Amino acid sequence: MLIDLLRSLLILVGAAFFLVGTLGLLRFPDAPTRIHALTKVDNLGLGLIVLGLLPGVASWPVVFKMILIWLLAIAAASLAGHLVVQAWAGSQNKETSSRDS
Amino acid sequence: MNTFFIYALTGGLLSSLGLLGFILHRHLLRRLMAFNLMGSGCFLILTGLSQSHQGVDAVPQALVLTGIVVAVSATALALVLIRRWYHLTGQTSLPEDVQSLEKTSSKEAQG
Amino acid sequence: MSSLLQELPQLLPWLVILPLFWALFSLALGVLYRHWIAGVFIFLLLATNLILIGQWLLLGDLYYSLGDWDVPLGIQLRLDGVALAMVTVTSLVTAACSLHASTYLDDYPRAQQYFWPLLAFTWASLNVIWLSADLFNLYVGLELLGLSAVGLVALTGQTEALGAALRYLYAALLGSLAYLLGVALIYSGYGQLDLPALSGLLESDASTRLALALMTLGLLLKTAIFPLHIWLPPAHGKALPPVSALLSALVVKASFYILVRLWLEAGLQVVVPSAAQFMGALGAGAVFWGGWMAWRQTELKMLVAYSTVAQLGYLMLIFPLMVGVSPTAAQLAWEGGWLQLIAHALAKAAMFLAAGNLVLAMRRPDIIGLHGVGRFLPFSLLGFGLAGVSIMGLPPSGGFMAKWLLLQSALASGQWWWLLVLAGGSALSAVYIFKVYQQCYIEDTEVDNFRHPSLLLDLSSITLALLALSLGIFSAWPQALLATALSGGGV
Amino acid sequence: MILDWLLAGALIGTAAGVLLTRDLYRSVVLFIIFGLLMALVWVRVEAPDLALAEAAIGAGLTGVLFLDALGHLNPDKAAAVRQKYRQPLLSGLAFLLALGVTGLLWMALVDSPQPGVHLPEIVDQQLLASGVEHPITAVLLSFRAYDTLLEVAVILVAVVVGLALRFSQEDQPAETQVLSPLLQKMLVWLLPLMLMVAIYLLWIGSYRSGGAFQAAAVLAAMAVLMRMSGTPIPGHSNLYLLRIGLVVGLGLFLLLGSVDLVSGGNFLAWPEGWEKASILVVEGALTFSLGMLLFSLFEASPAPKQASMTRGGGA
Repeated sequence: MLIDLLRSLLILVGAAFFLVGTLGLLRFPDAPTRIHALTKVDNLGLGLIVLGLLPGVASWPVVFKMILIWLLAIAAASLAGHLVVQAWAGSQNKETSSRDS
Repeated sequence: MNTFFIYALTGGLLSSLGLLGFILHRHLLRRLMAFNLMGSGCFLILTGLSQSHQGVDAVPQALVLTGIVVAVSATALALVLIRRWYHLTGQTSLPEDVQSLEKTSSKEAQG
Repeated sequence: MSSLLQELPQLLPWLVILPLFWALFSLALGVLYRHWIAGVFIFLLLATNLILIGQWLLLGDLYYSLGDWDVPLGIQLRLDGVALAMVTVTSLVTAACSLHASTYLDDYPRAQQYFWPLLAFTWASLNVIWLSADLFNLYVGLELLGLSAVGLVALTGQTEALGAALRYLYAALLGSLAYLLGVALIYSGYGQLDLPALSGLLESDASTRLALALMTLGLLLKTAIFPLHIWLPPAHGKALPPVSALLSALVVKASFYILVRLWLEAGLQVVVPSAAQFMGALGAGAVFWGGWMAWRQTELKMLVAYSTVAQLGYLMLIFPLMVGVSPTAAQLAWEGGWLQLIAHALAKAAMFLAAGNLVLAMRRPDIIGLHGVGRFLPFSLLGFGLAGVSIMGLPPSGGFMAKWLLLQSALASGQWWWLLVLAGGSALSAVYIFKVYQQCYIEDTEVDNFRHPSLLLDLSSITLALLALSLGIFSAWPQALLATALSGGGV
Repeated sequence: MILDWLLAGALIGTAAGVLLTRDLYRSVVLFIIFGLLMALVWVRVEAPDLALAEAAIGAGLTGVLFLDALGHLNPDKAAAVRQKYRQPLLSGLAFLLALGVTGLLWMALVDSPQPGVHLPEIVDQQLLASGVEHPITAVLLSFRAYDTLLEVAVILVAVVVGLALRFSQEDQPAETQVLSPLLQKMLVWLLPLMLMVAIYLLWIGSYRSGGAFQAAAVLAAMAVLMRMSGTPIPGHSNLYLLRIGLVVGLGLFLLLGSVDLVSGGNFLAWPEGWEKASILVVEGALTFSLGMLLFSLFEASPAPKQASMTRGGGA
């Protein structure tokens, strides 16, 4: 009984983190801050949801798959975030250089 | 009103939305996206409607898998032609659409 | 001899396997042995075709379920009289076009490399459509046909060809999606995709009627019938001559072939005579509009392309002449319609090849450049003329025989107004063909500054034109071939 | 139930967004979101194979193709905004037509008759004889193998036309390199994992949802990543090898399909007792060849006039 309570609590908190992440996406002014909000908070939310789902899973390989999915999600999010900000920075100093000259 | 039927209805709406976009837009990329939307709508009808009658059925799913792959190759072919067309003419829409564009803009200019 | 034919293993799938292998070989080996590969595979395909004709004469309609799975689950290939006629015409026309292309493409080194794989894929998809009786299989065949035809049109890479290819691609994609919507509705309603099995089951309720209407709309768009023909003239006018010959003769007919199978085989209960009359009206519109536009064209190949739009109108007359009429009238219309399709395929291919030779000779696309051709280029003009005889429907040609059958069927079923369409259409086609001839005999250049096309080019167009003429003279045999399709038995 | 209505609403909303937004870049991004939502819808329709395919090919590859095309078209803002719609009369007519089509379709959906033939039962009965446990792979590669054969030919045609147009004009190949050290380092870990996932997808195709097309999409994604990050793809520059690679999938499919035909049997009937092995061999060849085909759909796109879009920042 306690396990179920704990699991639903974890999933709820995870979902709340997703909410906060999207809120950050909407509220923050420019690209880097938005990306920072998104990647950090959503990964944590996903982690909590995965943690919440783990006890309910039957076989061990599926457990490892879930954790692998979480790790991959973190890697993909951080890599994409880095590239987006890099491209944004590239276009930023192009504008500043064109404005200065 | 089982779940499959809901998606069949959405498929119907999607197809006509795609048809609307296909006719309305002049930009070739937008018309291609409208075509893809219409294709997805069509696949939804095929799977949703047949599964709302007989439950989960492998045959329409295999047909839709073939359809998705055919749709992506048609899209890729269209994109190659569009880029080559843009490369040669600098236009992103077909000539007869451009002429009708000048007609409207000239009307706006006079009006 | 007949025992040898009987125990030969079923050759139906070879009609699709051989062109696919041809495409793979020519793609892998590139430009190296392209003529040899083409020669070998065309010979093999013609041989398979001949053996199949023999087998069909003995055994009647051939059925072949692929992978040993019977109909509701697997796909069944079917070869009846009409399919055999279409496969034979495809082999003849494509062989002639390949012969023509082998020398014509010497001026286009870049196009040579990818012309042969695309041609082989087109031939494979045509054979897929003639043989298949499965609705979704026909969809994949139509897509394969559409994409390879667009590839062939865009092969030269010039601006006009690309614009025409884009317009053609968008029309083809919209058409096949409308067709797919119809297939989706029919599969959900009847649970299976096989056409002969469905022909007994279709009753006219809202979803089946809409499915048939959507499929008809899609196929009309792909066959470029009158209001939906806008994409055809530039696509056929701006492509390479062997490509436009192939497109006008066969590719446009494939979707019409499916339309006739749908209407007159599967959907006979669902089809309403007033709908058939509407299809006939579309055909009449195509005949007159195509003829009028062809007459007003200044470029030779555009004139021939608009003549295709006109001639396709005749094919649409099958529907009103066969729905809700006496069996004898329906039989005449059935034979006349298919004969018109075959005669037009042969004659139009010959005309496009000849037009290509003339344009090649006078180095400019428009008709005025033909001045003095009559004296210096008799052979190319002969090809164009012989093909014109069949397009106009003058007595000895296959075109005439087809229009004569349609005429008799119209009289038998009392629908006299189609006579006006037949007569008016022939008159209009005579007008625009003689317009070309009128220019040829105007003499203003004394010296022969034409670039004489090689004999092979003219030979391929003249052989096709002679075939179209012989169709009229020996028309008894193809008529017997076509007649059985209705009764569905051997000779 | 509420989830389905919500998901359907989101799907229609994104689709409308794709068509209505003024900025082309935003509509391409919305199109990719639409693809992902479609993948979710396929999960709700209990079609896991389609969810995989839609996500990998529908949203992934098509999205990449559109973004790549968009990058080369560099739309001039002014034209994109003004000429979005045709004259009011035609758009009004088109709107009416769309409404009519929706009404007709919905009426047909409601009134569609109950089918006489029940294919799902027939598929289950024949499943054992097909040599594969997973029904969709059975339908794709044994009951309706003819469709799959033609479908591979369709992709090959698209690639051939891409190659024909690409080399018909002499222009330099498209360098869309993203030079960033993090990407290179990350790829050292990611690529082997993706290869393993592709092989895993191929293997489970016979008894669970997976199969040649999904595995090929993962392979193509790998190749696109390598292309973007500049790591050399083995045998990429050698056109001859490329052509052989394209041909091997369809060629092996045809060969194995006609083995039984030559020995007097039936075309596309896998040799007796060897069904599972031959299907796996064909799927393997298809995965390799399709991966290359899907990648060359991306690669074969003609190059832009000026230098390409993403030049990495001062990394």
